[in-house]
Amino acid sequence: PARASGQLTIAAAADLQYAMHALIVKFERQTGAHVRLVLGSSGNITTQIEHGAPYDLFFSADVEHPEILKREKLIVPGSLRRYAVGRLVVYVPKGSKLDFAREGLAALTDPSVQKIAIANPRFAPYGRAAVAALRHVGLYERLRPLIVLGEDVSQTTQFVVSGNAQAALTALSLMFAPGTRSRGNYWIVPAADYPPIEQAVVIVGRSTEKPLAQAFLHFAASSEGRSIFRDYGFTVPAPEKGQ
Amino acid sequence: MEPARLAAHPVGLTGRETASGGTPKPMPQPDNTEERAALDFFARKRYVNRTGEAFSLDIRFAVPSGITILFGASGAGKTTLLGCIAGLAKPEEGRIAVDSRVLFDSVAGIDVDVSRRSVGYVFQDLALFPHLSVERNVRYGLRGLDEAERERRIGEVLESFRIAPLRKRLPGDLSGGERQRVALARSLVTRPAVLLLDEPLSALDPPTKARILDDLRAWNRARRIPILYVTHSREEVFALGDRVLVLERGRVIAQGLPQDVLGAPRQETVAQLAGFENLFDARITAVHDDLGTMTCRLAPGSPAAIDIEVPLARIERSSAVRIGISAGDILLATEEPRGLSARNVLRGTLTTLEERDFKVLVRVDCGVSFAVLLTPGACRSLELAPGCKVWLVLKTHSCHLLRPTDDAASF
Amino acid sequence: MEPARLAAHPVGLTGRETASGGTPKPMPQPDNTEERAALDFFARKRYVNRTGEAFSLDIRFAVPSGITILFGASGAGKTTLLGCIAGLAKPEEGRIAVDSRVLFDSVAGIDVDVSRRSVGYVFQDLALFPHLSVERNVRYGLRGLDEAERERRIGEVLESFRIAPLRKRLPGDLSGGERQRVALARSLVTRPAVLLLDEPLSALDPPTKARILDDLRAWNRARRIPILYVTHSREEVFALGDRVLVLERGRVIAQGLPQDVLGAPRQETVAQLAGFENLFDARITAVHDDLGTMTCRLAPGSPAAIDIEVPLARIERSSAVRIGISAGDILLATEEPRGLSARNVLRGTLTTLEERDFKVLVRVDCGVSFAVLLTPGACRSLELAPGCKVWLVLKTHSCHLLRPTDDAASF
Amino acid sequence: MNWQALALTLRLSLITAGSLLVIGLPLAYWVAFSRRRWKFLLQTATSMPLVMPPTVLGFYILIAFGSSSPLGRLYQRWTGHTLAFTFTGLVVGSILYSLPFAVQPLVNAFVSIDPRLIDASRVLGASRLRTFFRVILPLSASGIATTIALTFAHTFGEFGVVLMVGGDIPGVTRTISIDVFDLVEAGRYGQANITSLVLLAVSFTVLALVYWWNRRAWPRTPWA
Amino acid sequence: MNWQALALTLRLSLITAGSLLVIGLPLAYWVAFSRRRWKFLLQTATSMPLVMPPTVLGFYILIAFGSSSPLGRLYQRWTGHTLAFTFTGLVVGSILYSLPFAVQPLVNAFVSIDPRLIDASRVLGASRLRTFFRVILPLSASGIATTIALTFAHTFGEFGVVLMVGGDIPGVTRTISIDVFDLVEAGRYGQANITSLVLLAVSFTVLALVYWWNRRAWPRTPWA
Ligand SMILES: Nc1ncnc2c1ncn2[C@@H]1O[C@H](COP(=O)(O)OP(=O)(O)OP(=O)(O)O)[C@@H](O)[C@H]1O
Ligand SMILES: Nc1ncnc2c1ncn2[C@@H]1O[C@H](COP(=O)(O)OP(=O)(O)OP(=O)(O)O)[C@@H](O)[C@H]1O
Ligand SMILES: [Mg+2]
Ligand SMILES: [Mg+2]
Repeated sequence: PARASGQLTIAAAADLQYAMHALIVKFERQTGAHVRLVLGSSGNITTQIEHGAPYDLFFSADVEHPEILKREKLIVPGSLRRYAVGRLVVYVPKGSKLDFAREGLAALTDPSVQKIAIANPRFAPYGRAAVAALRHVGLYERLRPLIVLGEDVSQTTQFVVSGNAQAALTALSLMFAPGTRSRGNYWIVPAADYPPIEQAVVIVGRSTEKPLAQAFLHFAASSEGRSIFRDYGFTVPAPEKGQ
Repeated sequence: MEPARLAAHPVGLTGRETASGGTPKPMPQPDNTEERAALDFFARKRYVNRTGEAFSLDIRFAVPSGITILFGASGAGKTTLLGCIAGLAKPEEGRIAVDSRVLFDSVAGIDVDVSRRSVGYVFQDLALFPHLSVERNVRYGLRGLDEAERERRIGEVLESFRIAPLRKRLPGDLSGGERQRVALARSLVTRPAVLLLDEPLSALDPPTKARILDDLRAWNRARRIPILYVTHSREEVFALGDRVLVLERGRVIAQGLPQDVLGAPRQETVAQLAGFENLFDARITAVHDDLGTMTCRLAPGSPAAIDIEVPLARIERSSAVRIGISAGDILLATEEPRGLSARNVLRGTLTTLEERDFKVLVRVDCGVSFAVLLTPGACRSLELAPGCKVWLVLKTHSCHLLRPTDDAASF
Repeated sequence: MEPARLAAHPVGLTGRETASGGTPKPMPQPDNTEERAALDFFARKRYVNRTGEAFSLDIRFAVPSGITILFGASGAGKTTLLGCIAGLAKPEEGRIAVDSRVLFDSVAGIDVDVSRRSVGYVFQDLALFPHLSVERNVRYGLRGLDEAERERRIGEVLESFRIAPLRKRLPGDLSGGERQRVALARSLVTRPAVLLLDEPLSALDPPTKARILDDLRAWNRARRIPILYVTHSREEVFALGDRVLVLERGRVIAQGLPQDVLGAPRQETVAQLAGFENLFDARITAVHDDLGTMTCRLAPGSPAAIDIEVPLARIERSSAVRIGISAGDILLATEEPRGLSARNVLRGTLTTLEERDFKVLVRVDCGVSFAVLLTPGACRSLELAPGCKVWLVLKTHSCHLLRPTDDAASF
Repeated sequence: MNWQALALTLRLSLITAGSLLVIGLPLAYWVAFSRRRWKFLLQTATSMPLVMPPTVLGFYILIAFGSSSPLGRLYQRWTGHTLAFTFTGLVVGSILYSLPFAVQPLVNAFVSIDPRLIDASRVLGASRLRTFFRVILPLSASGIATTIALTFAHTFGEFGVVLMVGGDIPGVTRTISIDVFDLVEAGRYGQANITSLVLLAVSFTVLALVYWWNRRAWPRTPWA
Repeated sequence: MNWQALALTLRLSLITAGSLLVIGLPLAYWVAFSRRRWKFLLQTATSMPLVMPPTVLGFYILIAFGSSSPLGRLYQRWTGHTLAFTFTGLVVGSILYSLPFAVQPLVNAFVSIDPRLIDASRVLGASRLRTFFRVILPLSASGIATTIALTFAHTFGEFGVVLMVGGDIPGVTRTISIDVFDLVEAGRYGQANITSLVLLAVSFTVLALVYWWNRRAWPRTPWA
């Protein structure tokens, strides 16, 4: 399929959008290439790639989905790489009396909390992390009746934004959204409370822009790229050897 | 208006009085409502078409209870008039009262809801409910009665209109005439305060029609409500009507007893509607006040012009008029008649002879052509044939002076 | 079947021949189609209702071109018959051919598509296209003609049916009679090979009807196609019909010339349809082969029974029969008539007198009650009043022997 | 196979379809018979829920339910909890979401009724209400069937709004469509296929019944 | 405001609505006028796309387009690329998705036509086709308006199927509804509100025009 050369299509998990925007702006300025960003859930993007989506790069919100693609030999061999680790936060509406600084997650047991939103742990990595964190502090069974599920972290956040849930366990990377920040406060859940939310990237096997994709990956792994990830709510692991 | 003259001795038309099978089944007889109902009508209503033409109704009349025939050319406004009474068409201006109950008054701001007008209406297009059986169509308007009474009434009316065997059918499975009877039954069973019938018998065969006319007459006798009855059939006018109202282009142009209005029409359109076979342009040439007659020249200007005597009327000498003569009022003789009271004896030649419905229509050329209606028997005994020399005898009073209407073609 | 006797000299009914305003506008005259078209019909068709009742049509007839009147009580199957010809109703069995073109043949498996049958059909319920103007309704069936010709034909037919001023209107804005005229124009303009008219004039006033009948007669003369015309009006039968087909309950019970079928009906139902005012139960008491008559006792068994002479027929002595006599065929005299050829002179007392449509209906009790139709003039000159002693004169041939039908009430 | 979700969805769809019939009938009646010149604007307005992406619609509904909206606060003060994440909330959301299908087919059915029949009913003394129930409604059978079928099906397959408003709580707001979605998202295609098939089968049965019932309405063709 | 996406969506909606009219008319005709006893089953089948959650439907469409399906392979061999992630694919997906709205209102419109009018047309020599275009179609104006309005609106607000089948490629498959969705997801509520309003305004205008046009169809009430 003929595509304008120098055009890169990146599919990324929704929680990455601020980080990706910043990265792309910088990358385009440096290389003069044109980059299109497609956002979606990791599961959706995986399905689409399985069915021939014209994506060059896939920044997933987890490692499982890139692994699936790798097993199906749909990626450029050896291109799978963990690029960042997500961070879980508790997001509460402005004016919430909950004091997480003092009580930690136990503050969620306050009677004013009627609903707690988390992402669906069946497929959303932040959902699994949220469950793990609650389990870690021994509150999962107790809080379970209060839990409502969002399809992804964004929806989870929206439950609080709209004033229907009193707390949401969501991604730190979303806290940079203007609408989110202005409507609530967040508290970062200690990284030790849940297994790391590792996020991986792959170059799609049928990409026609593999060199450009490589270039973008390089840029993302550069210190400039890593600092952007950090700025937008991720922890970035030490660079892997050989990539 | 006088009370019905004809309805004073209303006898069945045909079939029923004969020895044939079933006994006549009377209409349901309600508890006698003795008060005198009347219809007082005044309305102005305009339609303006997409195409810019306008039709305007401007009608005022008052009739006592009994059957009033609405007669008029196609498009004269009969259905619109009924619509105003039923409340389906809203006059711009007017006052409509039935039996002193005001249904509509544009000045007083009264506009009684359609459903509370107690109107029985048989639509020209019937409007039977397609999803309800015959019986349920008829039952539709009956409310607030106990079940037994309702069943009784429905049974009666279904019998009366000979549709009892069809009671379970849907209207879609009925013939045109059957549908018409259902529509009639549906509107009568509610015992309305005023009855509007828009050509209710047009699709019926003569015997059925005769039986239903009998029933309607009986109903009318028993109920004494105002009934407006639209028909184009002269036969129905005379069989049913206590009075006639003739409409033309949204105006009442004549009203009165059927024989007065249709028997001696004073407008040409009425004459046409009434079936005057002979209509002539004419000019008054002399006025004989002493004799109570005028001399009138038919086909003035033509060399074949002939003079006849007509009844005296308030009209100027040499005015242009029209003369209408019913073909049935002309006598025909094969020998010159003598010593007759009739003043008009015209000589002519028989041109054509045409049999029609137990009658013979003969045309005689006396300068102008006359149509004359004879019985087949008379025809045979006089041995009439085209070419015969004959005499026509016209009584003065059979010659009707007609006011010419603006436009002879009434539609 | 013989060629039309009446249509041999078809002259306009009323109004048109008079000196009134506009000149008669003839129907569009097509290039003369001289071949002799004919309709050959045989069909069996059954309806079974939800309610289990069945109606079955079982009809076979053949007619030459010209107007054939379908006459029959409401629900007799007239519309169904037309539906079979048009291809809208599908017979279970049958063969239908127009002018030797087979439209339907259940044996040969022929069933020509509705749209290719070249049928002109005016539906009982008209079925005008509500979204098309009058003009476009009329234009609908016209295809494959050049524009000018099409415009000409449309103009002609609109003029002919006096609907030209309405050409831009939608059917919803028309009165009932106006709609009927549009439907007629729409079906005639296509110049069909067979014309089916289901009560096409029922909603028209007499003058309009007369004009359109004239046009139809002219059309018929010019085209010579088979035309089936459903009507309940005796007047239309005689004015139009070359022949009549009387249906009852899905069967043809009589056919022939109008005057033969309706003037001398041999079945009671036909007599009722034809409007025989006098119908009597009777018994043959004597057969006079030499005189060509039979003696017949009316109201046998009753003390007031009277004998009359009727024409000889193949019938047993003492059979029960029914006798039909038209009220117009009876002569009335106030003095005992002498030296008459008529064999039946009955003495009676005048009981009632009823004016009807320029006629007077008189009832005379001669043991049984007779209805007699007189002219108002005769009535006056004879100074008739209830109670008068009068004589009735019945010509033998005016007494029609009727085969009693199974059930006198025909619906 | 999540039978609980299936039962829940059936319940939700039936309640929604029923409620929408009740809401849609008067709305459609007004649109069909009002003489207002601007009535087509109302008609347009009732179609608007279709135009929004379901999740976005859900988001706005959520805001309307939430404590920042007067309506939401009122409800919360009254019942002590938010409408969101409850079955009732789901019903409200679904009703809004499927409103267009409730109004439009009914409007069409109403306007295609011969107005003479309505006249006839009124002349026979029937009030507008009686006319509505005895004439208009029975003659609108196919419109009603369509409304029921479309609203039922739309709610049955509903997902965006339900997800947003319901919060995916098992037994309360987890519908079968969310279940399928979850399965697909989780990559459990086998189970997703089975659930999809059941979902299709059940709704096919319901719709087939509705259309079959409608098929038996009074016939329009006089010719056999 | 993403004008490119808006233009794309308008184009998609119009093409989809148009195509669905073309597809829906014969289908509806068959359902309305066929004498088959099982025709209600086809009618039911056309409603099935409604029953699936859009993303799941999109998922199955994606599979059908993909190289694992014979259909998808055929298309790929023919054109050299897959239907998915192209505008054409989007159109196909949207057509499937909105099919129920195309068929049902038309069926209703068709069955409510007085069959005598069809008889009349046929007797006047019109073929079935001519009858369809000259009588049935004009008399189904309100059904057609509804079909256009509903399919247009449904596609306009379409999201699940589009996202799945189209892959959200700017200028090719990114529709305005995905844009709003993305904005809401991204928590840019202000921009989301604006886009939602534009989306509503545009589709309101289009639908209002459709209903207004329909309002001017020939009138049914003979009484002024
Ligand atoms: N909605 C309408 N808009 C415009 N003109 C109309 C409308 N309805 C009726 N008319 C016109 O008003 C006139 C009177 O119509 P109406 O139906 O009252 O006639 P009618 O006397 O009942 O005729 P018919 O005997 O043919 O039924 C006709 O010329 C008709 O064309
Ligand atoms: N679809 C149907 N199902 C059952 N019976 C029917 C159906 N259509 C007509 N009939 C019956 O068939 C008979 C003949 O109907 P048809 O319409 O041919 O009568 P018609 O002679 O035209 O009567 P009319 O003069 O009243 O129009 C009637 O008894 C009618 O009830
Ligand atoms: Mg009328
Ligand atoms: Mg009939």
